[in-house]
Amino acid sequence: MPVTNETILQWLQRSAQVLHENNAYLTELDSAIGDADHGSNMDRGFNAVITKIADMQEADIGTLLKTVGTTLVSTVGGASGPLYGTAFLRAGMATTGKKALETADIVAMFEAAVEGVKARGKAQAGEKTMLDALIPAIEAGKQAQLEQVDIPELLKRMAASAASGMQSTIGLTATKGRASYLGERSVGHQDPGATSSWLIVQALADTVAS
Amino acid sequence: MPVTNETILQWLQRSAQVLHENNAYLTELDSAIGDADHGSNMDRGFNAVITKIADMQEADIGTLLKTVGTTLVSTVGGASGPLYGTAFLRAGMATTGKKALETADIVAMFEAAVEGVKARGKAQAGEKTMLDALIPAIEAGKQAQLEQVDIPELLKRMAASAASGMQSTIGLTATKGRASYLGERSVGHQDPGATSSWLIVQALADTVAS
Amino acid sequence: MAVGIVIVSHSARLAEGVAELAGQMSMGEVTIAVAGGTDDGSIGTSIDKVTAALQKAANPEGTLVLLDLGSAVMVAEMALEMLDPQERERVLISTAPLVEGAVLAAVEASAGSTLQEVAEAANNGHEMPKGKHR
Amino acid sequence: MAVGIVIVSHSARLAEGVAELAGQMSMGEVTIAVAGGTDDGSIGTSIDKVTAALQKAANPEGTLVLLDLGSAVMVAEMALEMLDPQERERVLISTAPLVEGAVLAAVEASAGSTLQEVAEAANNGHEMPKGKHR
Ligand SMILES: Nc1ncnc2c1ncn2[C@@H]1O[C@H](COP(=O)(O)OP(=O)(O)O)[C@@H](O)[C@H]1O
Ligand SMILES: Nc1ncnc2c1ncn2[C@@H]1O[C@H](COP(=O)(O)OP(=O)(O)O)[C@@H](O)[C@H]1O
Ligand SMILES: [Mg+2]
Ligand SMILES: [Mg+2]
Ligand SMILES: [Mg+2]
Ligand SMILES: [Mg+2]
Repeated sequence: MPVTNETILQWLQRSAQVLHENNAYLTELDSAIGDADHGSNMDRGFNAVITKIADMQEADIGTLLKTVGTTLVSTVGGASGPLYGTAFLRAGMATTGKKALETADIVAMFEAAVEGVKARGKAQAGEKTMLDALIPAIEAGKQAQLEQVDIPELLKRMAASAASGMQSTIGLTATKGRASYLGERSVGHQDPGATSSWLIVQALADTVAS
Repeated sequence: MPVTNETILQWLQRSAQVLHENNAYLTELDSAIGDADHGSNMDRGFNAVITKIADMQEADIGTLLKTVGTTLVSTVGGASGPLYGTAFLRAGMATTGKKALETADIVAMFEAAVEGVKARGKAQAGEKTMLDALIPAIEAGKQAQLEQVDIPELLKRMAASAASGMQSTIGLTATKGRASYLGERSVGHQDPGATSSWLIVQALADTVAS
Repeated sequence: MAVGIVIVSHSARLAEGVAELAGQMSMGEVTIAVAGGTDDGSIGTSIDKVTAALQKAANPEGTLVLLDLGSAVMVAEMALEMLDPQERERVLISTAPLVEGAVLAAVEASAGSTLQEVAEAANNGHEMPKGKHR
Repeated sequence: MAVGIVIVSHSARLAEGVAELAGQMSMGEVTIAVAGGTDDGSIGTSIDKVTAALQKAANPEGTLVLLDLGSAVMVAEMALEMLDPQERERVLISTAPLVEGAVLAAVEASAGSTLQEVAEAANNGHEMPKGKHR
């Protein structure tokens, strides 16, 4: 069973809801190593997204995701705006014209998104950013693709890897973004962006599972 | 005929008037190599001074000059505030308790003032500042003292040296204050602070002459 | 025409304050456009404000963009990517300190210097003397 | 208590903007007092505002003063000279870039560091990455 444009819409709505519910949590994480706004940034951004996509039931997945990207860039207001904006724009480019995604499309979509984040943030794995959730997720996705598991299982594995990647950020020293201003003192705190990334990947797994 | 506290009061009033009349001129000079506020800075400062000293007919010269200093520091708002403020404070310290100044007192008063400007601004001759008017003035004053000329003549020579020192700033490159941001481009413009310094010294010469 | 200057800051007041300070030194001869805060007025950056500021400051001599914090680089780069290529070539993002760089850039731009010269002047903001007297 | 921070700027808006940006990173744990503009609200500096800000930020750990332009050093030094000697010893005037230095100083101060450490952190503002990526 492929992921349809309808599934993607549901995913985006679920993401908005989950990010709204976790607004205070994400902000708390950001208050330890940043400026205490990641929750409100993401909530504001995805709130704008669901308004924007409310009438897009007929749109293909590429159009949908590109709309998400431009909306996030315009509304998030933090470093995560250009980062998630670029991620969704690249995901949209990788799925242009499609109304349904097979396993390979999903992996390609995530890979494009992660490459976009890397390029935008000039960052790589281990710098205590959202990439530390996203890179393990895409690696798990590729491995699952090799193992030819079904899409719900693939997404479940991606979400699990995002979660453990997110947890691994606790031990890392930030070398990008505001948290890098803390230097060694950033160790011991979970990265807010890695956490929102996990929430978003988890939301897709949950949407497809249900 | 010594310079009395009454003469000093008249000097300060004349300075205020002259600086008021030259507000636009000083600002024009500052617009070429600064931020176009030296005229309004000095006008505002000396306006506050004359209000402050209005009832000080009985005060000794030291008290009078220290009052001028603190008033200028509080009201000028530009680099010239701490500079002229320090100059008048030091002049006041050099004349503490005096109600009349002889030649030596006048020279000592100006010397203290100029040393104050040097210390406050960490500047010396040739940096295209008010010191390029003040240092020649005090040197002329010392020379006149050696030649034992009378006070009006001494002050006349000081004012003339301040004027030529002021003119010499046209050829100088600024290495202190805002004008230094222009580097070599500051050459060809007369320093506003050197100009106000000349006006103030000239005002004393004119007060004593008349 | 003089090189234009764009001030990108997470705070609207900060951006306006920098423009006011730098503008004092350039006597209105330099367009200093600001992009401060988010669209809804909170602390953060706005790509729409950056784009509008780039438009306002755009001119044949080029534009120098100064930023408060590293995270503003990404939004500035996205705004640049949206320009057409000829326009984009005329814009430089400065690594200079915001306030000091903006003042020196404004002075340099008002003298009719090139974009490259204005960018170098901004970088001298690192050496602006503040009490360590030469 | 955390080291206090004083922002001295020729522009009131600039000073407040810097305090708002730096305050975001220190979560109210650090007193960031501002002295911006002249007493009558025009562009310039005010010794009375600097003195009041020094009082507001004063605390046993010390205070770091950050300035926008070199000409603010003189007014800051005069304000310091008016403090009594023990208080004066607890105040340092920073040569760091204003915005970048204030943000890093606020982060460092909120970690409970010493005045010397906060001053060093502010100086790292010169190396704050802005697009020149490490
Ligand atoms: N250069 C970068 N590359 C990848 N991710 C980054 C980068 N800079 C910041 N981030 C991510 O952005 C998150 C912070 O987002 P947010 O709080 O919304 O922005 P800001 O730091 O501007 O307030 C961090 O937790 C981190 O995951
Ligand atoms: N370090 C210094 N030492 C001596 N004089 C200085 C110094 N810095 C500036 N000045 C003088 O101050 C004048 C500028 O005064 P003003 O315009 O009132 O202040 P600002 O530059 O702050 O606007 C200059 O023309 C110069 O003569
Ligand atoms: Mg944040
Ligand atoms: Mg933020
Ligand atoms: Mg001036
Ligand atoms: Mg001024």
